[in-house]
Amino acid sequence: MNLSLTEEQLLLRDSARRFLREQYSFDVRRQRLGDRGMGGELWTQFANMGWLAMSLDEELGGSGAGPVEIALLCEELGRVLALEPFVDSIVLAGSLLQAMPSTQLRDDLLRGLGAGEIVIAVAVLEPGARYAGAAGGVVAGLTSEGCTELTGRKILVRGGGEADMVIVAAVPPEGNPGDLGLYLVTMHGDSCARRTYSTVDGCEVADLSFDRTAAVDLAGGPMSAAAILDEALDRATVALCAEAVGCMEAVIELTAVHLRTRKQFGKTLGSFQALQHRMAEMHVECEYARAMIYKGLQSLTLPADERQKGVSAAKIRVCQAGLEVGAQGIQLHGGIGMTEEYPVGHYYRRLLVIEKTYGDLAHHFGRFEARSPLIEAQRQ
Amino acid sequence: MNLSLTEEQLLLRDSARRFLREQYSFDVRRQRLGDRGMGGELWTQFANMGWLAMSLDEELGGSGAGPVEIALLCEELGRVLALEPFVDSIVLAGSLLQAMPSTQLRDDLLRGLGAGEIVIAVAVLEPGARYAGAAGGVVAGLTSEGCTELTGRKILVRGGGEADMVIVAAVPPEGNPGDLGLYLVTMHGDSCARRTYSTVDGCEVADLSFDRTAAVDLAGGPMSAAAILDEALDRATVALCAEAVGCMEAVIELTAVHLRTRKQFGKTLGSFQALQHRMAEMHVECEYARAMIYKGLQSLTLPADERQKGVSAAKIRVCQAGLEVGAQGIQLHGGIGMTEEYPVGHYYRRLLVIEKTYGDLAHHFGRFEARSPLIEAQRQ
Amino acid sequence: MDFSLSQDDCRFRDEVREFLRAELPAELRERHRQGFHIRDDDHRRWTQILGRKGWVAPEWPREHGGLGLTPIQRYLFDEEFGAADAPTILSFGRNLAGPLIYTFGTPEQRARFLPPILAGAEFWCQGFSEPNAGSDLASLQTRAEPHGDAYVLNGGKIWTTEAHHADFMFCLARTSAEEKRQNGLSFLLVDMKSPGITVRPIWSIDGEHHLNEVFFDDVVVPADRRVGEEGQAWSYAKFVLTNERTSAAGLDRMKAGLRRARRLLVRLAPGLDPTAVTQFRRRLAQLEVDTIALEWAVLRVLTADAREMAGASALKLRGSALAQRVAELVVDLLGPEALPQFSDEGYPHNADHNYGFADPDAPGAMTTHLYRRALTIAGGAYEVQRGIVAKQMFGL
Amino acid sequence: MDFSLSQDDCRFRDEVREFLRAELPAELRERHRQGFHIRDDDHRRWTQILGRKGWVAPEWPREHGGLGLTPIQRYLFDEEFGAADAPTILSFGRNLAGPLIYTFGTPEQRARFLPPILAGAEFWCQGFSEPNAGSDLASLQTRAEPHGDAYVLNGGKIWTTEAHHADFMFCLARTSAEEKRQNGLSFLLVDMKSPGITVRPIWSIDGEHHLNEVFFDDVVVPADRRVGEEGQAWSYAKFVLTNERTSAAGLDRMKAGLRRARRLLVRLAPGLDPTAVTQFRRRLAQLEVDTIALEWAVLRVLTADAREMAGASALKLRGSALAQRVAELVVDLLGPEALPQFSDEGYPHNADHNYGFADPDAPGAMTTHLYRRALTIAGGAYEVQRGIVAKQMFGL
Repeated sequence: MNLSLTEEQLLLRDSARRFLREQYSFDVRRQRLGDRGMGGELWTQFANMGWLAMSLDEELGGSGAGPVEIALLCEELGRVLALEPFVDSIVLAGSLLQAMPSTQLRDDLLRGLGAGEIVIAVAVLEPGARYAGAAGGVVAGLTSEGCTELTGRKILVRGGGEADMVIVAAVPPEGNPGDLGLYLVTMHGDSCARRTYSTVDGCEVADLSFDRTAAVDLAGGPMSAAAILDEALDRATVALCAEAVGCMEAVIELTAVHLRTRKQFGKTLGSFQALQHRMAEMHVECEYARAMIYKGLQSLTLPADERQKGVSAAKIRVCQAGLEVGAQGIQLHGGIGMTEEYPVGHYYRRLLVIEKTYGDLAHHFGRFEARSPLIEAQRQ
Repeated sequence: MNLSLTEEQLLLRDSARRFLREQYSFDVRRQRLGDRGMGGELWTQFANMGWLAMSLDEELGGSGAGPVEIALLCEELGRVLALEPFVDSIVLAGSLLQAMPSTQLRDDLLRGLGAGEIVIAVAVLEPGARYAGAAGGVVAGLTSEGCTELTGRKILVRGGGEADMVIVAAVPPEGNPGDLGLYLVTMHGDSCARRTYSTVDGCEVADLSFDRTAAVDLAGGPMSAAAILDEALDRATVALCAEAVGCMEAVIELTAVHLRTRKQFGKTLGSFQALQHRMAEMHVECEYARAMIYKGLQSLTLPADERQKGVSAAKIRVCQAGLEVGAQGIQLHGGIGMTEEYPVGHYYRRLLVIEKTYGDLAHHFGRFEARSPLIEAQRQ
Repeated sequence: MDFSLSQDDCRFRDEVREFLRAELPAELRERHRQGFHIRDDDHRRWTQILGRKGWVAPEWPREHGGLGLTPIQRYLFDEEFGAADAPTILSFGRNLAGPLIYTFGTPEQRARFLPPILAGAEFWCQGFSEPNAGSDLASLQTRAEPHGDAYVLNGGKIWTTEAHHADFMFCLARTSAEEKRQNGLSFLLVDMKSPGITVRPIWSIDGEHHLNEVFFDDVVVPADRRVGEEGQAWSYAKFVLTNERTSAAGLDRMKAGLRRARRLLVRLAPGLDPTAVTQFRRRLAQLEVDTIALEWAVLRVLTADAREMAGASALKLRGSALAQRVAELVVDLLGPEALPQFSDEGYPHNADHNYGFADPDAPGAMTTHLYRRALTIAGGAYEVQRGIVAKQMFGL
Repeated sequence: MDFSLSQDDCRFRDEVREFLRAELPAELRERHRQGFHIRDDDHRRWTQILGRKGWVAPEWPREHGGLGLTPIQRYLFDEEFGAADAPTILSFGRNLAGPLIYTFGTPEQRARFLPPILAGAEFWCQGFSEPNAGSDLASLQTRAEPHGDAYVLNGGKIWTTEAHHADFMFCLARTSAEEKRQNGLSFLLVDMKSPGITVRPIWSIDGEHHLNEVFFDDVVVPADRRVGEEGQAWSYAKFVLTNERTSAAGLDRMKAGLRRARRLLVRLAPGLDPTAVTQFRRRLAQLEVDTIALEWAVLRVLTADAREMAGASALKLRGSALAQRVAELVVDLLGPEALPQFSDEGYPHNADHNYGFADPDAPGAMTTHLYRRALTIAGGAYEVQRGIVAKQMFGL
């Protein structure tokens, strides 16, 4: 066992950090909050840096990187609060496609994704269904010609506003709610009604309404669509956790600077013991969240049950730390922390959204408990 | 509405505080930890002070005081960690008997109780049954002559070691587990096997094993035995909560003195901001616990459902505060707080025992929730 | 000790309840229930409705235009507002400027300023915090220099809630450069339309504009707009702030939040995992219990001789943290549907922003959650309150 | 990054597991599982069993009699002890005195003291805390005055775990009166049988005797019993304490507690209210998750270049609080049956104390809970650890 980063990994992290620090200042981000969307210059630069294709096989234009490299990059994206849907479009959509048997379509999609030429979103959530991906809100049917079509509504689809393709979780033809298939919809004028809006962290999402929309059934390999989605969501969850750790790091850095410089009652804030201790707690929370990234990464190498348990544990602990660090960051900043023009509140909002993405605390506690049932404890 | 204490109430509190401060020092208490039992001089003095008969009607030798006066006294008993089973023997047993229709037996018992001439214990708990009073561990039967007899085991009976009488909750003849009757057992040589031991707070309890032990059925009024026990336990619970507030006050006082006098790193502990803030939190916790005594007292004037809900809320909040204040008291004392020879750890242990007496947090949360069911909230 | 309400109090409570049932505009109630801040025009309208009834500040003494409510009646009054989801009147005029003026002001100041507050005709903002002062009010630097029959005000204030709507500000300013810290401060009543005042909006993290920065550039304030004696404002401020100590608990806000959480849990329970229902139920129960404790702590301050209690600070410490936890529970109950940035302006009037999927309780929930982070910062941060308790109670 | 164990490590782990299965006496296992402290005679017996295998301190370098385990092997070794409910060897000889002596001691000191530690023949206690020092070690006042070829020791130590059983103490004493605070301290190896030593028991709130006060009254310590240079003990102490930083996490203690809680919950669930089961289950899950975090924080310190981490303090902060919460959960699961004062001496040998009603998991549970209050006090209180983190990480 060895949890050190390799030279290559350190290099990746450092170059990403440098690039993003230069290209993705808080001011740049605030501008981007105005002109929504990811189709712009930065996404192309991400592609040029090799980030979008990173985890693809070499014949698909990638460099065969794994979850560790993804996590390193996501931490840096979190540090600058990047608005691009890297985790949804690259990690989640990419993992879904990679888990499917190689076909011309699948390989073309992956190549396009990695090159930044096409944008793929993944539609899972449905109104009133919390985190269930196929509660019956979207169902697939067959036309008399045997073609697949989707009807129903998906919500909160990250990047859904400008996606060229959307992978949709839906109840298969003749299936019952809970049965899950994966379908590919090519978006054009009349594919579906989409309405875009932003979540409180400033990221863009869309609601998609399908009405007998033509789709391609993506099933067909040895794994069921449900198992493919589950594993891809776990990969995305670990990446998202790493993003959260990046957010926390940034909050801690901002707060430490604030405490060192700001004066009150004639002393710098940092000379107050109560605030020193709060700062120490924030650091320790973040360190344990970071430790959980390693657990999450290790879990991705385990069989499904253990993977699910480990990833849920990571999501729980990282999000708890994130909410705490984010809230304390605002508290220690005082009034300025409550303002739109200062970054710390933006980090907090992102951390709030992360907690409710791919399952909130309640969801992951339930999942963790279900995979660790109450039976007499045996020596593992 | 007026939550001020009357002159008489202030007088009662002050005289009890003065008496106990003089007569019940920590050293006196430590000696009493050695020679167990409550039959001694102090119990007689409690009787002479009028405390044991306080809430009895005048014709039974009492002064007709109510739950407010009981709470004031119990707070003072908590402040000195009195070992006597005042709440069990006077409040609980007394309330049980007072709720029953007046008979010669009942009136004699109450008179004897108030005069400190007889000691009555109440046996509720059974092995493996948590807080259920009639889980089937003790059942009542009828002899061929129609006399009542009890068989089974009760545990953790406070004052049970030297009680002259024990009121026992048991399943009535022909009843099912859960059905509850109240029975009076006169204790003598062969009534039952009793084994005495102490709980971690140094208080004496006993296990009682009945084997066809002769008993008197105490039922017979308009209220069911279960309802009588429930209300009496609620009265005892509020008194116990007041005792807990007394414990907390004492912990806070000890800790404040410690912080003001003890030096470390060249300064008094009290000059460290982190410790000042901890001290402030202890005080605020205790104030909210105290507020809950008022809520508990008010609840005793309400119909059963509201009473149960209010008393459980009080028990929950007081015990949460007690555990926190007790633990912080030890923490702020450092090493000395961990020792048997210093009082603060004794308070913590008493607060631990109080939390698990008459229902622990889990029990009272369940009770609170059951009386506030999830139905659409109406304007109260 | 008496736990029951007098018949008079019950009658008064019923009268308030009936009035709110009849007079509170439905759309105002709905917006408030969702947790959005009251809009300026709604606030003026609602204050005027209350003003006609004489209920803008019913706890003021009768000689100053109030009803002289007892503390417990004021408590019942506020409680009924909470229970009816009625917006409360902003506290700057009612709880701060008004009592400041009727306690320390001249007869002329009283006559000029009190009636418009009671009629809902003039609104106030508070000029305490400054960019370099935060929770440390004693280090204020805004200067008011005497100049003939007036003061000339220079400097600035920050975190000034509603400054963009207010007609007047009661402003702490330094009238003596010689004295240090809390000495040398005076209270000035500043007309917000005076030349030299600039109000800059500060957008807060809930996406709304409640806060402002206010700049004074040679603003002329007539000398007769100074309240009380020169240099004594520190003691006036303390008096006035203590005066409203029980409202620091925010009890009605909490109860309204708990009702909302309960309503949501009832509605969502069928679709939730049973263990999740049990957990949410327990969180709700804990908050309900904590709110009962807060309520009885308030009742004790109102009706008992609770000299041991470090009053306002203890109430504010628990009240603010509790309000945050209640808002968080509501958001957690909503799950992912709490995440959209619901627009205050857009909801529910603008169909374009009326997210079709959203739970009817979703709008306003996240906004409330975010804005409540300020509860442990504003009006003396959490850390400051703890210090006050430690000092008052233990001399530490 | 590599998440799997090497074949060598797996083999070693299996060997430890097999050894413990075969050699750990059952009654010792049971007492330890209940949470009672190990008794002196049991400790000596068990240490000797391990000594024969060469496993008292297998992480020591080979040249000093250890096996030179890698950090990850030591982690596996300790983990197997925890999983088997095997008592760990008291750390004073293994983790502190031993490394102190082999790192800074003379060849003669090594030859004299290391073998008896490894054989389980001699036991150590630690002489750090003093009555007026608490967490502030730099203010130690015990004096060692040079006198010919020896030091004469006067003063006293407090909270000295196992002093009543120990053969030697490694003692921090002031050898120079001129230098202040942390300078001027030296390490002396003190024979506990020396004339002039008095050991006074301190009973702790769990009703047990682990702690002592030790008085030195003209105790003569030969000069060759000083470790390293005079006046340098502060840096030695820091080195040695850092050396055992991951054990501050107390991971094995935590896992054993979680197993116990899980076993109890499984057994008690049928008799509990279903909502109570759900609540206990969630508390257990939270603690399991927190323990996983602690475990991976430890693994990271052991195998990665984790320079950012304020090492020992971060592990100790979370480890100690977590151990308290685990013990509290066990007690809460037991409910009222946790309350009797179970006697260590009496259980389970003395039938008179073998409370017939008690849940088989009850004895030792409350004792553990109470004694663990010390975890956030001893070895640098919680407050001190937070200060260290703030200073190391942020220079605050």
